[in-house]
Amino acid sequence: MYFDSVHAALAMEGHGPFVWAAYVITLAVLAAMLTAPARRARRLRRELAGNFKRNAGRGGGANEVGNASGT
Amino acid sequence: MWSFFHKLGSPPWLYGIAGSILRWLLPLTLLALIAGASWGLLFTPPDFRQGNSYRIIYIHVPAAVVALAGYYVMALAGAVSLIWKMKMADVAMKACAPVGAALTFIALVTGAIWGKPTWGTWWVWDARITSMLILLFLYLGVIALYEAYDNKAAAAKACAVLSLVGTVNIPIIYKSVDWWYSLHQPASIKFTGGSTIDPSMLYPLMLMIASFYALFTCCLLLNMRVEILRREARTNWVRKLVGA
Amino acid sequence: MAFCARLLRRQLVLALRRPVDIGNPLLFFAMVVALFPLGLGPAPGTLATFAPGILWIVALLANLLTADNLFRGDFDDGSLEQLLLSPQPLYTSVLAYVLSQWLVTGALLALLSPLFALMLNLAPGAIPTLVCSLLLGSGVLSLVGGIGAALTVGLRRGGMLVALLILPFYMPVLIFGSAAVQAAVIGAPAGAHLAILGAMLCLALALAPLAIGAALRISVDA
Amino acid sequence: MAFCARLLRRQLVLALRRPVDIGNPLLFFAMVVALFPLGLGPAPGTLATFAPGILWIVALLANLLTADNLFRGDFDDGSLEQLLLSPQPLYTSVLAYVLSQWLVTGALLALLSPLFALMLNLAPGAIPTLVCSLLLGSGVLSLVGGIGAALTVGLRRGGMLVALLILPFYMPVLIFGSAAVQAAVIGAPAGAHLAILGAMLCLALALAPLAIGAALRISVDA
Amino acid sequence: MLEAEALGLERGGRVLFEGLSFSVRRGQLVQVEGANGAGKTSLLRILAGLSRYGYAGAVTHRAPLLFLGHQSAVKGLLTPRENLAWHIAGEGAYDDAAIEDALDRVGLHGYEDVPSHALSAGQHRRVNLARLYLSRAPLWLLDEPFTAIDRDGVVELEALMVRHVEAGNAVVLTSHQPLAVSYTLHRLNLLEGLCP
Amino acid sequence: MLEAEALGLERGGRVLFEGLSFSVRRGQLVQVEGANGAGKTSLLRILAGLSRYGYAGAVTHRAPLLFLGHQSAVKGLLTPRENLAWHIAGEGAYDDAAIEDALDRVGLHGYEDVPSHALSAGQHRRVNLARLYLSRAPLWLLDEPFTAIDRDGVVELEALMVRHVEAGNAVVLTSHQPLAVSYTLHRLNLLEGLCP
Ligand code: HEM
Ligand SMILES: Nc1ncnc2c1ncn2[C@@H]1O[C@H](COP(=O)(O)OP(=O)(O)OP(=O)(O)O)[C@@H](O)[C@H]1O
Ligand SMILES: Nc1ncnc2c1ncn2[C@@H]1O[C@H](COP(=O)(O)OP(=O)(O)OP(=O)(O)O)[C@@H](O)[C@H]1O
Ligand SMILES: [Mg+2]
Ligand SMILES: [Mg+2]
Repeated sequence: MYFDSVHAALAMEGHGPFVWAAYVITLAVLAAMLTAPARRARRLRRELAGNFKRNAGRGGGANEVGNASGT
Repeated sequence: MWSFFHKLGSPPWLYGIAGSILRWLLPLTLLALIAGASWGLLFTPPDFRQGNSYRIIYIHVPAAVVALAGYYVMALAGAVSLIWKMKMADVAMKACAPVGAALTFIALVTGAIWGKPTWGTWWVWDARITSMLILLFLYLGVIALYEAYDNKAAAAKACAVLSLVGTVNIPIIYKSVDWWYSLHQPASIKFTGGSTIDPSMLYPLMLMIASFYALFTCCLLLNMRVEILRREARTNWVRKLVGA
Repeated sequence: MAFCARLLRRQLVLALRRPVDIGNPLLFFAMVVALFPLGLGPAPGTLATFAPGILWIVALLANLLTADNLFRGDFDDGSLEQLLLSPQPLYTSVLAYVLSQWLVTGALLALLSPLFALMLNLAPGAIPTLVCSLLLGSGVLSLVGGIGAALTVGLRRGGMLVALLILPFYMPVLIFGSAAVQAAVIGAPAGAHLAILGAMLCLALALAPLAIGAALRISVDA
Repeated sequence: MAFCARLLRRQLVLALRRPVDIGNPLLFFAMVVALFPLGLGPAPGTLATFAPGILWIVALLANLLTADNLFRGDFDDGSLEQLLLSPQPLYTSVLAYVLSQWLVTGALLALLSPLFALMLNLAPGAIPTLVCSLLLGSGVLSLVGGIGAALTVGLRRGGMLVALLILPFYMPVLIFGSAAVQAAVIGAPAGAHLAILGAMLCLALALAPLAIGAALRISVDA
Repeated sequence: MLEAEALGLERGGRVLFEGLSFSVRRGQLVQVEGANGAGKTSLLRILAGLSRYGYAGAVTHRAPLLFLGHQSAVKGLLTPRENLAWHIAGEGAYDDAAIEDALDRVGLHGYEDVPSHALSAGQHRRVNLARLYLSRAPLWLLDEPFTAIDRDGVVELEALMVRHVEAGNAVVLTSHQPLAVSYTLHRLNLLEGLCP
Repeated sequence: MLEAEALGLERGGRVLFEGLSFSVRRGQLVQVEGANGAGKTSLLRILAGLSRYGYAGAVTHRAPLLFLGHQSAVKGLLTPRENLAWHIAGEGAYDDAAIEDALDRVGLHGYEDVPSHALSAGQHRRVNLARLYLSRAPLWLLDEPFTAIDRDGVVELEALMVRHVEAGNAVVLTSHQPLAVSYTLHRLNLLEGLCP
């Protein structure tokens, strides 16, 4: 470990705010990037499951598919 | 080889294989990212000229490098989609754009943050920076175009055309911007580091670059899996998968 | 070829029957050029230094203003699908479209630019270079703009999206174009810059019509 | 009044229908702003000098890109004649049209302009004046542009004269607008310029809707 | 409800009609007749008050009117529901349930919230025709309302018009298809005037 | 002249047709049937090769075709003569007298040199229909050709189509009006396929 204390690591001789801000922003963007597909997949699966159920209930007319717009 | 190419065009196969790759690649990537970031943040000595602010390099450079490479991946997928009419290439291309845009954004923001302590200003019209900004525009253009089309099959083809045109132009853009910079202004601002970088800084940087590449792959596969599900919504295998 | 000439004539007739469309970019050009001295204070020295950049930027913006309209009308009234169905080679048809648009915007502006150059105190010796660079460069702009127009013509809201798509591609042209004039102003040879612009034009001439054609086929399906 | 609010909402919904379209104007401004360093050179001093003029030109451009579309769509699909037939007061309806266009171009640009001002190294002290002048001035631009749009919407040809008449009205706005910012940059009071812009806006608010309404009635009959 | 006095119109050097006087009364269903280019649309636009210059004679309105022209006045970016809401806002009304009901009646159930540009040609027109179920204007001026409408749709529309005139209102329409209604149809010939 | 194999299309979550196979042969006059929104226009655009993405199946063309859609492809700023000259230039032909003749036949004599935006709705469509007299394409795909055309015009058009198929060519058209032709009419139902 280069720094002596947590405090020193946070301050980084005055450059702390910049460095940590850069890392935090990056972390936020990466997190959003990684979780976005999962969120979309969950929504899509719910819609599809609902649709299939409804169609099965109607006797397999299979006329409708979720208008999952995919964004 | 041919059969592999054929399999690559098969949505269920691709969906499955992407899943099994992700199962080990994703944890590994996250681990490498954490290791690299803490190594760079806490265990390396400061730069003798820039002090501690240089630690931004461990995210700035990997993000910039992978963002650039990402454009070529996208264009390659676009070419495959147009030439071999492979639907899964459409999917890959569509999945690239948001990831590339996010990485470009990271490179720009971390660069701007880094600029304040080192150059005393958030923004300069430097060649590198300007061309990175243009790259962001290119990515956003692809995303905007895809969203604007209703017929998503056509949207993917349109984006493929756009990204192919982009590949012809990216070298031109870089060349011209480099040239514009050297023409107009003596280089009062220079990137430090480069080849003179000390090994104690180089190793964590290499680790971070590698993990950003892996991260790009992970995000790509994740996005592709969702897109495949969406496109194949009417097929039996998706029905089975969703459990209906 | 005969078809191509006919298409070109039709486009020019259409443009001439609606002179506003031709006049607007020119007026815009004149106004913006007039604005710079007002904004800067009319010190002839400063103006002359920046004249190449100003003239080029304004030419580019004027092009941007008209890019979206290239195929819009023909798409809306169904002429475009008829063109796609006709047995004529799309490559040359597309070229005729772009050529007609270039004639009424880029070429016209290039020919009028000496006038505006004088307004900005550009060194008279640089004027031939200015006209040349604008002629070559606006050709590239029109071709690239055509790609953007073709990609977005099927969408209901073109306008700004076209600008977004094509502006990154406009930037290299701007850089080399203004650099050429800049070089001519300080008396350096501008041949190299013009050669690069010419090379870009050749590349665009070869590839852009292909991209435009592909994009049009996709767009009628949007 | 309720009708007017509904019209305003409809226009805004139309403008913002696709999620990307919200981001488009912002991106567009960023890209056009980026053109200027590329053309004029990246030296911070130069850019700062030109910043007021540049930002004002971008505002004008955004207005020009959208002005022609103000009534075009509604004319082409018959919505405009329905509006004229409805028992609602035309003055307020027209005002709602213009207001909606102003909100998505002029006002948006004005609010975003500080960001771009920083990128162009404009003196931070001049930023409030910049925002004010853009807010006031782009209102005038939208109103005057509306007159032009209304006069030309029904014309299939021969609109040249109209464009010639309307475009010059943009000129004083540009002059006073950029002069206000210029004054603020050198620390002089910009109040007088802003007051003139405000007076122009009041005049335009009072008269332009009348002119637009009359022009629309004539255009439907063209 | 509407009186026309000595209307005359000349377009492009051709006299389309001259000295055309007639009045439309409550309970009348009037079909304007004429070949392509006879001047039916021009007449309807004069009657609606949209054309104000360049014709002879005078039109007096005695009642609010609803005019549906060749153009559908349907915005592609808006959904049918939004389009209708906007249309009736012009008459100062707003009622969500009524809109839903009108869309159902013209067969657009399930399409209420699709952007209108994704509708077929006939569905597009139907959005416009849904206004007939919502409007409170006693006088309807309809320019080729049956364009692009399928057979069932035409039957429904004719029934709707008959109900409207039976309720003491009036309809003036143009159509190249013969109307199949069990109601006295007045024919308006541009050259000969109104014949009962 | 045209073969369609297992065509399938889904729009906005609705299946419009599925597994639709048929072939159009010389001498056939085919009317595509279906209510508003059934998918007739979509099918014709696929047959014409204009829609290329997002449908299942395959279409094989054996002959050049002429497609006239909902949109008239007539430029308001050009005169009918100029419009036609441009249209047939696409087929590589050019013949002034033939254009004049075609315009006469569709009843536009005297309107040859008027800007097209000054034409009535029906005249506008007629400019487009004049192409039928000029085209040398054996296969016609016509999407609601009778829109806005008056009764005499419809009769003429029907006769023209019959002449065309009798000469060994083929016509595929959509129309909500029943055709009054003395020729075997094949009906193409989107759900059931081609029935003779
Ligand atoms: C918004 C501002 C910035 C942007 C968009 C930006 C962009 C880039 C890009 C595109 C690369 C190139 C990666 C490659 O070509 O392999 C890069 C590398 C680099 N940047 Fe930045 N940068 C910015 C600000 C800064 C600042 C302020 C510094 C430090 C003072 C900096 C230091 C570096 C270093 C040291 C490298 C690696 C150099 C090399 O490998 O050649 N950057 N940056
Ligand atoms: N761009 C689109 N996006 C989504 N759905 C669409 C699109 N275009 C058409 N549709 C849908 O496809 C269906 C068929 O449309 P099509 O235009 O083929 O009908 P049609 O049979 O020609 O009807 P009409 O008789 O009204 O002309 C309609 O239900 C419509 O809602
Ligand atoms: N703007 C115009 N300028 C000159 N002439 C016009 C204009 N608009 C229409 N005309 C002419 O007026 C005549 C009547 O047009 P109108 O649209 O009223 O006919 P219509 O009876 O509605 O025909 P259709 O059945 O085809 O709709 C036409 O001959 C047309 O050429
Ligand atoms: Mg008519
Ligand atoms: Mg149809």
